[in-house]
Amino acid sequence: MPDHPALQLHIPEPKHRPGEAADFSHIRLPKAGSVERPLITTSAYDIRELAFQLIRVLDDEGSPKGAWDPGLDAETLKRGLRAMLLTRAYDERMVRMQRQGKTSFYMKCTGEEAVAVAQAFAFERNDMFFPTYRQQGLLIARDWPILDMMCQVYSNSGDRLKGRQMPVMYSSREAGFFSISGNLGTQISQAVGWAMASAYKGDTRIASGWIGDGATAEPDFHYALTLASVYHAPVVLNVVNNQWAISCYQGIAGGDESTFASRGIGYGIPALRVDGNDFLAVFAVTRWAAERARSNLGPTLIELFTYRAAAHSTSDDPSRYRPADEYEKWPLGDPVDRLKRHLVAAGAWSNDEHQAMLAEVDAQVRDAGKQAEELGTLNHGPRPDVRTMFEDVLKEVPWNLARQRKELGL
Amino acid sequence: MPDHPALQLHIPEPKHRPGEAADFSHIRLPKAGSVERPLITTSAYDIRELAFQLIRVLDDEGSPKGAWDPGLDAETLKRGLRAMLLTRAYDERMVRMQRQGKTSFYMKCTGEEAVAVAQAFAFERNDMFFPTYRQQGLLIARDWPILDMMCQVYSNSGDRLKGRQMPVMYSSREAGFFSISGNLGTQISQAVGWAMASAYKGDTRIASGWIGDGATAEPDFHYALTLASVYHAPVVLNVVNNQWAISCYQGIAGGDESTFASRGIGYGIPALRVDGNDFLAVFAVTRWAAERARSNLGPTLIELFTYRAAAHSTSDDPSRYRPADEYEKWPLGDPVDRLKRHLVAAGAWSNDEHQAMLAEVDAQVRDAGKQAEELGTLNHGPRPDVRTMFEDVLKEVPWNLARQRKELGL
Amino acid sequence: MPSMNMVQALNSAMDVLLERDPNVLIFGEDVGYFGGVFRVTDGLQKKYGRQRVFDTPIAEGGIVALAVGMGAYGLRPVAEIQFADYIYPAYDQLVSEAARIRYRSGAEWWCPITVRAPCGGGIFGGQTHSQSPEALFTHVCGLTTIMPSNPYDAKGLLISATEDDDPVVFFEPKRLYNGPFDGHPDRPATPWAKHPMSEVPEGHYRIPIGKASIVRPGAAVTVLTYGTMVHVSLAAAAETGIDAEIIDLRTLVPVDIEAIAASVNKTGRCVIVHEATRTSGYGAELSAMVQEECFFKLEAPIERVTGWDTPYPHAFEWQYFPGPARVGEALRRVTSDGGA
Amino acid sequence: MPSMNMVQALNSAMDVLLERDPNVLIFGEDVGYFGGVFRVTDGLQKKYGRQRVFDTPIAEGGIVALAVGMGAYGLRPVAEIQFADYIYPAYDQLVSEAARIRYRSGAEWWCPITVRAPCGGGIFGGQTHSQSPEALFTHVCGLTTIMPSNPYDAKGLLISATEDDDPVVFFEPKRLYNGPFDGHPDRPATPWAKHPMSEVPEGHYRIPIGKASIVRPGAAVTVLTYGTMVHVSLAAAAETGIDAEIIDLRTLVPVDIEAIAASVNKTGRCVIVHEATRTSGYGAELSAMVQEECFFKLEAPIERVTGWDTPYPHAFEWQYFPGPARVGEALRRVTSDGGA
Ligand SMILES: Cc1ncc(C[n+]2csc(CCOP(=O)(O)OP(=O)(O)O)c2C)c(N)n1
Ligand SMILES: Cc1ncc(C[n+]2csc(CCOP(=O)(O)OP(=O)(O)O)c2C)c(N)n1
Ligand SMILES: [Mg+2]
Ligand SMILES: [Mg+2]
Repeated sequence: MPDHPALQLHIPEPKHRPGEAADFSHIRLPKAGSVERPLITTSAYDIRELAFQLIRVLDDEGSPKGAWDPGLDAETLKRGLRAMLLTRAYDERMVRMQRQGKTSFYMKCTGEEAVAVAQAFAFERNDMFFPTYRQQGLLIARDWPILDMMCQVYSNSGDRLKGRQMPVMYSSREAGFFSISGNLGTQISQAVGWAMASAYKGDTRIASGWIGDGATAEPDFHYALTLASVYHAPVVLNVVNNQWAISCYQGIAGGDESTFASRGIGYGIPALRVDGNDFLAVFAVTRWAAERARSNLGPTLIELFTYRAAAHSTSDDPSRYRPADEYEKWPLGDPVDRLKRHLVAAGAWSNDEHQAMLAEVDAQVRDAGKQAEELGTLNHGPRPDVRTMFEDVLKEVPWNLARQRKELGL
Repeated sequence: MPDHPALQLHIPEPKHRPGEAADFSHIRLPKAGSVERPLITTSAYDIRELAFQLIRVLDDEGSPKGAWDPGLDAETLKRGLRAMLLTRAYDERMVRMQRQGKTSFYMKCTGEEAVAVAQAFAFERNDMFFPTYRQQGLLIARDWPILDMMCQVYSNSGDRLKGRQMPVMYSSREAGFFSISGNLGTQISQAVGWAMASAYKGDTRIASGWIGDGATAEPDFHYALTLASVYHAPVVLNVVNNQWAISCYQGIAGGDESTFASRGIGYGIPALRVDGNDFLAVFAVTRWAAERARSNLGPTLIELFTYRAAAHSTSDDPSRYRPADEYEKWPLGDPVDRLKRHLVAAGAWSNDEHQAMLAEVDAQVRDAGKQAEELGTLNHGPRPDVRTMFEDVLKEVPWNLARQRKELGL
Repeated sequence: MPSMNMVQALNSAMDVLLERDPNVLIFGEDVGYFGGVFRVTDGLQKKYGRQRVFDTPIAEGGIVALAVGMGAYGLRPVAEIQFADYIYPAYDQLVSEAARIRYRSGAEWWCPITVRAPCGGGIFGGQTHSQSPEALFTHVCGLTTIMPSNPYDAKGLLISATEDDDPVVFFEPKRLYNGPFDGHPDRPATPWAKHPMSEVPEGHYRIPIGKASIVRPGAAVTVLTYGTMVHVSLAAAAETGIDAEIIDLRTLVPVDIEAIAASVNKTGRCVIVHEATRTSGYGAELSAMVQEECFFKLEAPIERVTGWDTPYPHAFEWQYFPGPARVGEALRRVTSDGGA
Repeated sequence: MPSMNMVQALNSAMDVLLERDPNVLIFGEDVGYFGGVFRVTDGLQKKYGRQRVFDTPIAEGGIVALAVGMGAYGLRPVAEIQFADYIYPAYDQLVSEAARIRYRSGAEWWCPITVRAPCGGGIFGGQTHSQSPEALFTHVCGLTTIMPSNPYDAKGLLISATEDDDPVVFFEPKRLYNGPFDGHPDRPATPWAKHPMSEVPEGHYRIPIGKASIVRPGAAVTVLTYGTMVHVSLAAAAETGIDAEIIDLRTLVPVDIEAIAASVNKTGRCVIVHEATRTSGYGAELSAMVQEECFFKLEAPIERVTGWDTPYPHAFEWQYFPGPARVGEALRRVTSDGGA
C-alpha cells in the first residue's frame, strides 16, 4: 500500500497535566432551561439527541429555568441541602479519622453530593438501589444512621457486616441499598435482574444502578444495557461521569469520542445527560426516568456530568496526575453552593440559617463519631467476634470451616 | 404506589413461529441508491443517522444505483460470483459428508455468502481477519485451497491443526485468517489489539473482526467498541445480523429496540448498515471503512443485514422454532442470484456461463473432496499422529505432558 | 415409577420446581421456546409461560448477573449456561458476586441461585464443548459444586440445589444425558431405561447436598469419582475383577469427607478418577484430603486417573478420555503388592 | 550492585525489556502517566513515550484481549491487572484464548503475553484487594504461572516471562513490594535493602521458568511454598528451630518436580504453605504430587497451612493470614515422632 502513509497509534491524553493550568473551555454548556422535556412515552429514537445535550435547571443566579424545573417546595430542598451537607461533613470526618489511623481507607464524594442525594429524593423509599462506593449520599438521604455507616468504616463491634468488608462497602437491606462490591461494575447488571424480578412479580417497586465513567468499560455495563433493553426492565441506569477514574481522565474510558449517555442510543434506551451538580436538574431527570420505569415503559440511561473534587480515595494523590486548579476551573461549580444560592435567591434561606445547619450537621457527625468509636475502631477497642469469620460463607457452616475454626483454636 | 399499575415483565418473541406464515412487512427497506455516501473524513456524530438506514446498491432489476455503487469491473464481479458459488458448493458437500458420518459437525453460511466474499474483496490481501465460524467465504475469496479446509473438517492426516479443533474452526496465518475460537465474541476484541499493534509499528495493514447478532451481547463486543474508539484503532468491526442465533431471533439480542449498527453511535464510531445480500453494497461499504482505517481515521462499525438460510449447524433443526417459509419471504433475496442478475442485466454474463461455472465449482469441490478423503475422515483412514496430542500446549513439551504421553504408552 | 433418562429427569425437576414455587424462573440461551440445545427445558415454556421460562441474550455473565439480582429480590432462578466451556464470561459474577454476597453483607443478602451447565466430553465436541471445569469452582468458597451421575440423583440434586439458599454450580455430564456411558464408545449405547437409577418419581424429592453415594461396595480399593467416570469406574472394576469400593461423590464441595475417610481407612488404597485435566484438578484436593485423613492406613500411593493436561482434542477424543482401560490399570497397580 | 525493592526490580525489568525490544509494550489501568497504583511502572511512560506505556479503560477482559491480538501481530505485551482480585473479567480471554491459541491452531499462532497482577493480603485490603487466585490458573493447561518472592527473582522472572513465547500469569505478592514481610505485622517493617536478594543487576538477566530455589537447606522437613509465605516459612523455621528445607517454587506451573521430589525423598516430611484458601488450592496439587512421587519415603502426613476457606476479612486480616505461628505448629506436628 505505497499510497498509504504509515498508521499511527493514538493514545488519548487529557488537555492538561500537573504544572499546567486547567482549562474547560472546550466543554459545551447549554443554557439552563434550554433543553426540551419530552413526554415519558416518547420513543428512545425520537429523543436520541438528548444524549448529546446537558439538562440544566439552575442558572448562574440560582433561578430555575425551563421545562425540567421540578417545582420542588422549599422544605424538600432544605432536606436535600441538609443531606448533602451531612454527607460532606461525614466524609470530612472519616478522612480525618483515616489519617489518624482509625481505619484503613476511605472514599469521599465531595463535589458529587447532588448525584446521590437528589436521586434518592426522586425515587420512592422502597425502590431498590445498586450503588457504587461513591453513593453514600443515597443512604444519608434515606436517613440511614451515619453511626451505622461509621461502624462499617471502623470494622468495629457495631459493624453489621462483621468487619468483613473494606470501609465504605456498605449494605442496608432496610434502606434498599444493595451490598457494595469492590469489583467495579457488577452491581449495575444485577440491578436489571432485580428490576425484572419486580416486574415478574407485578410489584410496583423499581430499581436503580450506578456506575462510574471509568467502569463503563466493564462488561456489566454492556450487560445492563442489553438486558434492560431486551426485557424492558423497570430500571434507571446511572453513569456518574466525574471526569476521573483514579488517575485516568474520562477520555481513557471513551469520553472524548462521545457522551456516556449516548451509549444508550444503540440499545434503544432513552438517554439523558444532566448537570450533575444541579440538584433540581438531577432530581427532575431522575424522576422522569423513575416515572418511565414505574409506568412499565422500561429503562432509562442517565449520565450525570460532575467532577470528583477530592482524591480518588485516601490511598490516592491527585496532584500527581491533574492540574491543581482543576476543581476551581470546573464550570459546573459546587452542588451545595448552587442549591444554597437557589434557596437564598428564592427567599427561602439565609446565610445564618445555613451556618446553623452546618453547625448542626457537624454536631451530628461528631456525636455519631464518638458513639462509633466507643464501639471500636479498626485497630482499637471492641471488634466483631472473630469466630464470625467462619460464618456466612454458606448459610450453615460446612465441615471444613468448622474444622478450620477449631484449628485457629476457636 | 397505589397510583401505579403492577409492573409487567416483557419477554420478546418473534412475530411468527412454526406453523405460522412468515411476514417481514415490518422491515423498512430504503430504495437502492437512496442513502447518502459521506466522505470518509466525516465525523461519527455527523453521520450517526446512517446507523438507522440500510445502504443498498442493487435494485430489484439488478442495476446499481446511487453514490455507493463501487463501479467494480465485470471481471472482479465474476470472481466474486465464483467465490460465492464455490463457498456454497463446498458447504453443500460438507453437510452431505457430515450426514454420511465422515465428520462430526458442520456449519453452512448459505444466504450469507456475499458478506464474507465481498468483504474479503474490499480488503487488501495482507489485511488481517478475525472471523467467526460463518466466514468461510473469507478464505475462499482469498483463494485458500478448499482441500486444506476439508482436511480440517475431517481432522485427518492433512489437517494442519492436527485434529485438535472441531470442524470449521479454521486457521491460516498465510491467508491472514486468525484461528477461529469456539467461544463466541472473543475474536473481535483481539482484532482491535492486532490493529493497534499495526498502528504502533507504523504498518499499513489493517484488521477486521466479525461477530454475529447474537454474540454482540458478549463482553468482547463492548471491549472492541470501547478500545477501538479510545485508541482510534485501524479496524473494521462487522456485525453479521443474520436474524438468528441458533433458536433465538435477533430481538433476544436487542435487535427489536435499535439496529446493531447504532451501537457504534455511543462510542463515537461511524456506523453503517448495509444490505448484506447485495454484493456491491457490501463491497462499497467495507471499502469505505477500510479506507477510513487505512487513512488513520479509526474504526468503523458495519451491520450486515442478512438471513441465515440454513440450519445453525448440522446439530440444529430450525423447523422447531421458525416458520418453514421464512427464507422464501425474506425480502433481501439471495446474494448469488442478485449478483448474477446484475451481471446478466449488465450484459456481462449469461445463463450458460453461469451453468458452466456451477459445474466447474462442483467439480473443483468434488476433486478436492476426493483428495481430502484419501487423507482420511474423522473415523476412517489416516489421521494425525496421536503423539501430537501432547504438543503445542506450550512451545516446549513440559515434564507433565511428557510423562502423560508415556502413560498413554506413546 | 416412570423410567427417565437424565434429560427427562432434569426436566422433571424443573417442572416440579416451577409448579411448586412461583419464585422459580428458568432462563438461558435457547432454553425458552426451543427447550434448550440438549432439550433439557423442553416444554416448560409452553407449560409455564414466557415469563417463567425464557431465552436470554448470549451473555453468560449477564445471565448470572440477572440471577444474582433476582435472587436479591427473593426469587430462585435456575440459569443455564449452554456448555460449561462457556461459563468463563460468567466467572466474575459467580466468584466475586454470587459466592461473596452472603459473607460480605453479614448475611443481609444472599444468593439462592442455581447455574446448570452441561460438561464433559464424549460427543466429539472438541476443546470448546467438552470441558470439565469443576475445579475452577471447588476452589471458590461460597459456591456449592455438584455433578450427578444418573437420572435419579440428577433430579433430586437439582431440586435440592434450587431450594438451597446459596449459589450452586450444577454440572451435568452431557455424555450421560441419554445413557450410562461406561467409556466404551465402540459398543452399542445402553439406554437409561435398563438402569435402576432411571426409576425416577414424578413428584418432589431431594437428594441431600454434601452426601456421597457408594455405588459399589468393595474391600480392595476405594475409587473416588463423579459424573461420567462413575460408570467408567464400574466398568473398570467389572473388567478387572477388582473388588473396588466406588464412591460417587455427587457433591464436590462441600464434599462428604466422612464417607471418603471411612472407605479409604477400610480399603487402605485409593484411586481418584475424573475427566478434567490433571494438574490442579479436583482430584488433587481429593488426594490431599485422603492422605491427610488416612495417612497411616494407606498401603499404596493414591493414584489419579484423569484427562491429560491438554485441551480436549477433536480427533483423539478416545485417547484423551480416561476410559476403563486406564482406570483398570490404576486399580491393578494400586492393589498389587507394595502398591507400586 | 544496586539494592532494589521489589517495585524497583519489577520496574527495572520492564525498563530493560522496553529498552531492548521495540515489540514490548506495557499497559493497564493507571500504568501510564501515573505509573501504576503501586508505582511499578513509574517513569516508564516518560522514558519510552505514550505509545509504549499507556493507560487502558477499566476492562480487564479487554486488556487481555488487546494483548492477545498484539501477540498475534508479533508484539510482546506486558499487561497489568491492577489487583489479582480483578482478573476474573479477563478469565475467558486467558483460559479460552491465550492458553489455547497455540494448541488449537497447530502452533500456527501463539500468544507471547505476560499478565502481571499484584496478589495476596496483608495491606488491609479486605476481600477484594487480598486474593491469591493462582490455583485458578494452575489448572489451566497452556498457562505458565509464576509468583516471585524477592526483588532479584522478580526481575529475572519477569524478563523470562516476557521473553517467553507463551502466556504467563505473573503474580506479585504486594505485601512484599517494600520489604521481606515475615508475617509479624506488629514488628517494625524490614526494608529490602537489608536482604541479599535485593541486590539486583541493572541490566538484563533471566531466572529460568520452572526452576525452584532452595532458600533454606535443611534435613528435618521440606516446606513447599512461594510468594510472601517464603518469608513466613523462614521465620517459622527460625522461631521453632526446626531444620526445615524451604523451597521457593517461584514457578507454579510448570513446577520443578525434581527439586520437590529430591527434597521430600530426603526429609521424608512435607509441609505446604500458601496464602490462598485451602480447598482446591495449589497446595492440593503439591500434596498430591508429593505423595505420588515420595509415598514410600513419607514418614508423616503432608500438611497444608493456608488461608481459611473464607473471603479475606478486613478486620481479621491477621487471624486469616497463615503466619509463622501456624506454620511453626505444622512444622512441629510433622516433625514430631509418628507425625501425628
Ligand atoms: C474490576 C475492577 N477493576 C479495577 C478496580 C480498581 N479500581 C477501583 S476504583 C477504580 C476507578 C473507578 O473509576 P470510576 O468508575 O470513574 O468511578 P469513580 O471512582 O470516579 O467514582 C479502579 C480502577 C476495581 N475495583 N474493580
Ligand atoms: C461464549 C459462548 N456462548 C455460547 C455459545 C454457543 N453458541 C454457539 S453459536 C451460538 C449462536 C450465535 O449466534 P450469532 O452470534 O447470531 O451467530 P450466527 O450463528 O447467527 O452466525 C451459540 C449460542 C458459544 N459458542 N460461546
Ligand atoms: Mg469516575
Ligand atoms: Mg446470527
